[in-house]
Amino acid sequence: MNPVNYLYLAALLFTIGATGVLIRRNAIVVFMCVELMLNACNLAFVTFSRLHGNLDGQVIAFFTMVVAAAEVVVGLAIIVSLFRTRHSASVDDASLMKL
Amino acid sequence: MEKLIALLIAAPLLGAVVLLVGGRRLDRVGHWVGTLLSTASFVVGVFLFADLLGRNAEHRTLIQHLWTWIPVEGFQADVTFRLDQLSMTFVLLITGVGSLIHLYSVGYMEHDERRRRFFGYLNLFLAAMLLLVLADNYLLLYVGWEGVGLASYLLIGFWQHKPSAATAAKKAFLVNRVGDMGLSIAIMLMFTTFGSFAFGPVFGHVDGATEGKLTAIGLLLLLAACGKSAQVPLQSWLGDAMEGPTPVSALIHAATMVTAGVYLIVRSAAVFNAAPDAQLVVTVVGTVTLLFGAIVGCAKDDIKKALAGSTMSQIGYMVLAAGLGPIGYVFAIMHLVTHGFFKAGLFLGAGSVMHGMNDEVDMRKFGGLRKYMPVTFITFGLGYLAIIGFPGLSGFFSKDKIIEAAFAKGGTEGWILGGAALVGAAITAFYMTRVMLMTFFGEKRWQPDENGAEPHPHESPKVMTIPMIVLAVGSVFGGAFFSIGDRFLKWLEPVTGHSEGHSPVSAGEITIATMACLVIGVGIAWAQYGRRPVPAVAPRGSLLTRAARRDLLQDDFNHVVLVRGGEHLTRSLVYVDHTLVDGVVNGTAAGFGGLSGRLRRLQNGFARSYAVSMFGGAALLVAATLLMRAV
Amino acid sequence: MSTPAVHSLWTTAADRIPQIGAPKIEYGQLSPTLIILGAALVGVLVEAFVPRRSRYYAQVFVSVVALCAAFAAVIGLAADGYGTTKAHIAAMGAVAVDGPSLFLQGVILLAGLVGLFTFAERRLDPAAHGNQVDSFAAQAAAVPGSDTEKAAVRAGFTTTEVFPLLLFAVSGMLVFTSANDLLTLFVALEVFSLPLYLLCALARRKRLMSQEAAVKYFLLGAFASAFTLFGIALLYGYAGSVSYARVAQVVDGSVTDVNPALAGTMGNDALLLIGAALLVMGLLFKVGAVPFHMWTPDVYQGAPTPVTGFMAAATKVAAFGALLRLLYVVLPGMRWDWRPVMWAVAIITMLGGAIVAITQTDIKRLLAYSSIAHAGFILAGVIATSKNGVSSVLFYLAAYSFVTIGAFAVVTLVRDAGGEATHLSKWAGLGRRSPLVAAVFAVFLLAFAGIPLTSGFAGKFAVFKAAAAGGAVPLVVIGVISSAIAAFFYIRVIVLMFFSEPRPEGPTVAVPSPLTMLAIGLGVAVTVVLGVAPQYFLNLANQASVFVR
Amino acid sequence: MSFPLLTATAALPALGAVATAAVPAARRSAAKWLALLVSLGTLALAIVVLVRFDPGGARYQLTESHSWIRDFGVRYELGVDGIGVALIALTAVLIPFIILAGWHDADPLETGSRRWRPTQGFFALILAVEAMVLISFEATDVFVFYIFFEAMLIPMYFLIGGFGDRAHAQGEEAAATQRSYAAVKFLLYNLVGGLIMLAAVIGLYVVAGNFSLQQIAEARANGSLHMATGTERWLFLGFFFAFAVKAPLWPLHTWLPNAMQESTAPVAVLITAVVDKVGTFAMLRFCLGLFPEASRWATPVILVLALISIVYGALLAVGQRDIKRLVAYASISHFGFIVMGIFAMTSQGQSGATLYMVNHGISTAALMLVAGFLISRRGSRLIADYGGVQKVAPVLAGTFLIGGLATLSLPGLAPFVSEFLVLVGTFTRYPVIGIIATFGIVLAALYTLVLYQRTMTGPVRPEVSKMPDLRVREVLVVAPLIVLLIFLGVYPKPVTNIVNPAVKHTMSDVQKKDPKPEVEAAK
Repeated sequence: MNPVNYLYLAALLFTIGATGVLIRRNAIVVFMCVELMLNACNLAFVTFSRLHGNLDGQVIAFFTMVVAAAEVVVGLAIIVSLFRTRHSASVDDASLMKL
Repeated sequence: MEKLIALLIAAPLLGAVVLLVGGRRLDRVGHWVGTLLSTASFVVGVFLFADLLGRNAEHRTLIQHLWTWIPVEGFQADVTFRLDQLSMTFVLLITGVGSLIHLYSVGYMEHDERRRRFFGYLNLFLAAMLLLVLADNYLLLYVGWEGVGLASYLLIGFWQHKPSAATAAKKAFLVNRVGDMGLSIAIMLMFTTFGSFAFGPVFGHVDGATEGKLTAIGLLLLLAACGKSAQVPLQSWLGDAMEGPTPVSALIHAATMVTAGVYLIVRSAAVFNAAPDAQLVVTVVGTVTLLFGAIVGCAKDDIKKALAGSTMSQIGYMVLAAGLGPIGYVFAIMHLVTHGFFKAGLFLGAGSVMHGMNDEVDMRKFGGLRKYMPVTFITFGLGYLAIIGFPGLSGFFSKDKIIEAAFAKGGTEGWILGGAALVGAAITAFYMTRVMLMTFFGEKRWQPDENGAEPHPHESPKVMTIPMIVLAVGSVFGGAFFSIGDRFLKWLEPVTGHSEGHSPVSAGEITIATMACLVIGVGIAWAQYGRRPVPAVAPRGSLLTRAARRDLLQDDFNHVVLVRGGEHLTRSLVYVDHTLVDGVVNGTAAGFGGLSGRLRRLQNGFARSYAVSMFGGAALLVAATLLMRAV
Repeated sequence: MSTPAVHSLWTTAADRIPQIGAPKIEYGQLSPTLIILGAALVGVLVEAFVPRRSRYYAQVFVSVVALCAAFAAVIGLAADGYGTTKAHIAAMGAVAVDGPSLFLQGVILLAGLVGLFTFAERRLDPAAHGNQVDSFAAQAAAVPGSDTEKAAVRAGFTTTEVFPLLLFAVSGMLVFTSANDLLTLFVALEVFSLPLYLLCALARRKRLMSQEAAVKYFLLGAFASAFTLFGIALLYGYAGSVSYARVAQVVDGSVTDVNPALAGTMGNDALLLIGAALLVMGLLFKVGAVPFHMWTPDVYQGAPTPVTGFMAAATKVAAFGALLRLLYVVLPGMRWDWRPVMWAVAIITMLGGAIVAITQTDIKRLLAYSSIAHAGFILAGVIATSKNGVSSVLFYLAAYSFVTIGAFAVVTLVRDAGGEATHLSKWAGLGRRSPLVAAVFAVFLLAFAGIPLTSGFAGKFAVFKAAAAGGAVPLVVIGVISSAIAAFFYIRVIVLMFFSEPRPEGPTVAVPSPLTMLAIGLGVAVTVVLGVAPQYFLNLANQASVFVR
Repeated sequence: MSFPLLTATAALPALGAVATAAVPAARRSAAKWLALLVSLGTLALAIVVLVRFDPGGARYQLTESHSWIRDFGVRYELGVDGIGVALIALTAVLIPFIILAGWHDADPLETGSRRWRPTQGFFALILAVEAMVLISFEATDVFVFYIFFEAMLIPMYFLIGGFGDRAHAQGEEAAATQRSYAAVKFLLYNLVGGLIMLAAVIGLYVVAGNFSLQQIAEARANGSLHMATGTERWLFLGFFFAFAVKAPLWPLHTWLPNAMQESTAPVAVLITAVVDKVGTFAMLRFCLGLFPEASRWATPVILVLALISIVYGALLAVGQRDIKRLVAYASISHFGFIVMGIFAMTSQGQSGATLYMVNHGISTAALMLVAGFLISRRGSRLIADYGGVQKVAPVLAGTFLIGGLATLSLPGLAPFVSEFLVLVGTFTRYPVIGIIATFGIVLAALYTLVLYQRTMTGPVRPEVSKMPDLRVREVLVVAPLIVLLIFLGVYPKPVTNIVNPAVKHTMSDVQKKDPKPEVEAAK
């Protein structure tokens, strides 16, 4: 099957992720959506690497995973501390600062 | 010899500086210092006069160049004095009469604690006036011109605590400023036309200039003259100027400053001769004013205002004469000099009367004063005879000549002008007789004022009467002295030039006519104020009378049109400046503020809406980039 | 995928192994980055093994030494001519060592050093229970207002982890400015972003706001980096490589040997355009350009002020460094596509930042918006696409970063019961209470406003000059207008400080330790020197304005 | 290389400012004396400049030139022509009087921290302004000029906003807000002007590649630099706008009344007599010097604006109820004359304009400072609150009158010479405009005399009955100014001699010749 379809899939996933970030309230979910976007990127990378016939894309995919993992560490730490303070993980509750 | 000219001005100027800067420590001697220095100037004048007489007519012009005043590329103004017969005449008049009035003031201002300052101002005036008549170019003349304006401002408003005085002073200065505007524009016009504004070059190149330009210059000079000499339409300030101390009225607003306009016109003879239209306007202005002043003079009960009206009218005669051109110039000046004598004398007399009557000026509260203050009565009387042109006295000669010249203008103009002059003579006779009668004849009409102080009319001290006597002598013999053998004519001719007009009517006839007018005027006055007693309160009087009392509504006109209009204009402009000009700027600022307030709301604190803006931004970015490639 | 495919993949991979040579790394030329990274790791060890009371000193020592050493290394490299003649690409094409990177690394390191001083400040807050405290939470894990927190405070805990975090961030930035392939770029981006996210959350006072700032920054940052990554993916797809050189070649079409199998993707401009746009967007986010700026005010306000200062200065420098390299090295071939777009961005950024700032009431937010406006000004220089443009941007960044850190350092001094008194109304009459501090702050504000004889003016002039020379006259005019608007609110603050009566309950000005004084003093010195005699630094920027390709 | 005289003249007050600011809070009077001495020292240096300057010599003299910011094409280039010298002298002369007049204006009432040193600040700021003004009169490099032209705003801003009249009608709080409004207005107006000029300056760099007046002039002469007409006009407008704000020219004038009204009299003098002159000076040197074609192109419009300023300013002055506002609007009218003289493009006009800058400086100083003394006595700026002062304080009244007469340019006082020159210069080329402008002299008489009448004459108001006359310090301030007014009124030659050659140069810059009188032409 034509690998380009994987690209479309990647684009689709990316869009889903982005949409999720825009519409979901729960910080965790929002964060998951970001991860989804990253994975979409990975998919794209792998596909392109396949198309180009070089390994760069695949290597990058691994890097991306590592970075994502790091993000998780930091992100969860922040979100958890916020949750413990406010007893809510809603992104919208955290809006002290505005205007 | 010409080195002395500067001294003429320097002496009184020094006096002014010393007296004004000197401070209180000079209070005791101040007035004598002032008088001394003005007399010194007079002496120098006489000295120079003698020198001039010693020369033959062609070489009677002395030039003294002091320094280059304003040297700018293509523009040269020097401080140079020119002493010729014309300015000599004025120098003697100014310093002579001036010194007398200084002397008079020593007595008159005795009880004023600011007497030193008064003399300072008087000296300042003398200096400025001398500068005016001695200047060799119009710009320097302009300095003197405004200088006398300043002095007059200071002296009219000398009693500043009186709001009326302060207002009158301001008014005088402003009205004069309008005239000065004319003078300065005239100077500019000369500069663009002749590339200079010194007498020599300008008069020398008159033939090179178009008549249009010359007419313009002439009219502008006339405007200046109107301001300074209180000619219609700029005459309104003179009446109010009487708020000043009487010596001031005598010196500045009768004898000297107000005649500066006549000097200007005669001095600019060359220009006017080449601009007949301008001359015609001059004569018209003169005629109108001589009637205007005379009429106003008839209605005033304030002795000084009446005399002011008469001054206006007499200067009208001079301007008329000056407007007639070579046939009139000499007589304009001659009348100017004689008028200097008798009008100054009259004012001093009036001052003396007021001095005796606790500064009362309303003639209806006088009456029968001749037995209380004989000297004043006699000197005043002689002045009176002189001004109405009683045969043999100075007014008779000078005014007669002017009327002749007016007729000599020829044609209908001649008849009109001459006729008007005659009528003027009649009215003059009337109002002067009125003044005379109301003041010195009839029974006494003064009552104790509100705090019961009955005025005790008394003769003034010597220091005041002597000047009056001297002036009276002058006003008696001056005219005769000048006219017999045409002394004055011969003296002045080289400067002003002279031509005998051919009058349609002979001199004799005119004299008779004048006499007739004189008799009529005096007669009517006698009928009104001599035979029956004068009412202590003015009767309502005819429409004309009432109008005349209000200076023929001239002030009302000014008030409505200029003052009110001006106030509205400025007020609305202040509003405009605040709302419009400022508003635009503040509005812009406010606009940005509002915009900021609105944009600020986008920052609503919700992370997700930030994400939306990012997402949208990204979309736009992508779209734009693609678009760029597309187009 | 079917199993045989997998198997074959393995085998193919297997017999290629011996052919993989050891990578060649020019350690010397990477030394600045390596020093910082090493020091950061040492910092971690310090946290692990050094007893609590001496940690602070150990950490400060390590960090200062590391930053100074790294700066020395940068100077050394520059002196060796790596900035000019010897400039080349190190680490197998991953990192460029050239003028811009060295210049910006120098700036970042200095900014880091000065920032470190403000981090290490312990005299501002009144000592809690006899132990000096800095502006970071006693124990980040403890819930605000909880007993654990009180206990932590009583025990005199301090979050000394901030120092290694700072170093990690710095190291990331160093790489970010010199990254020469897209992968390195992305990794570096994350390496300096993640520590900053954490630092934002560590305020001692106003912890709720601090945490909120962290969350916002983190989520939006992650969101942005996702876009970046996708952009990178697309570019990779377009060019078949992530190395700048290669991509650049493909972009300007100098590579023609297209593998027919890839005809579909290679040279497909849609990929290029979209990819580039997304990548640039990621950088614009870091720069804080409208419309990707909205995190800036909130984060700047919520984060601990020292962090804000460091962030505002260093992040901008790093991000602009990367942006410059991207636009000048990778994408010059499509200049005509991105220039108009960047025009638009620059314009709305300048105006937007200036206008919204007018009505701000919190000093930190105000500075945030001003930083947005400044981003716009710098973009104007970026757009010039000329050697002058680069040098002017470098100069501007150098000038700007010191002013910013100094300004925020002053903000830390003005305190009342609730910690820093950031609401403008509390600054009323500061000039009467403590003229010196007010005067210093005024100097910074004037520099922001671009008044002559301050570094701000020199920078602005350089940037606008380059832009005008590059034909962007309208941009200059708009820039001038928006700086007039901006002037308005800087002036407002000055008016407030000097011309309004001091409030009785107004804030007090804490007397800081020499550290903060040093930070502020440096800021003032640089502001004045770069304002009065900028020529030397302009020369520096000029020499450093050539990218290696 | 020789002693950098021009730098020294500016550096002395600059250092003096620093020193004054450094004087400890307790030693207030020390600061005052230090400032006074420094300003006198500057005056001495200015006199040296005046002596060393040779009117017949090169166009720019005492030149200094050092590389400064090569990348911006900026050289630190100083040099003075006659116009510059005249204005340097004016500045150096006025500052000591300003300091002396403001001797007590900055004595602190309110209790700030012990480190709050308003007095030191006040005098330091004045000296700082002097330094910057002097440099901008000396700069022959556009950029150098621009830098100080802009930087000048900051100390001025603090002077306006930081120090105001005592005993304000609506109380200190209201006064403070009005002051800061005035200060902000001043700053924003001028900053906007300056920033627009900045755009033009950058444009000039793009076109010419450097900022040196001489180099640009040479480049134009030898044709190596050609400005497209459109470009030149845009740049001209950019420059002119800034100068018109500073001057101030209608309709950009509204900041001046506020600024002068709210600031203390000495500061008001500093604004209108010294700082604003930089604007008109710059028109003469930079607008005409750099963009002759555009200047000629813009002349009609500018003349009309100037004319409006003259009449409008005078009329508004008549309508004012606040003494200082009145003087401010009078100044606007006078600046109209100056601008008119500059753009009439005749020798008389431009010499007159330069002379006018000097004379207006002195006359306004005299009038405004006396007004300040008056206000400080009664604690009110409203004309209506006065009356009959002449009786209780004759010297004050007398000096006030002389100041007023100078303002209405009475012949014999300095302003007359310049005003007449400007009028003549304008009249020779634009008669109608010249005539309308002449109406200004009547209006001037009106507002001056009305002011004098309402405040000084009439019955003595009880509030002023105890008013003391001028003190020695105050006489020391006013007397020399009056002497100067009279001297320059009767003998302006020293100034014109210096100015004329410079004007020749500007005339040749704009390639204009004076129109010939028609009678000469006829011959």
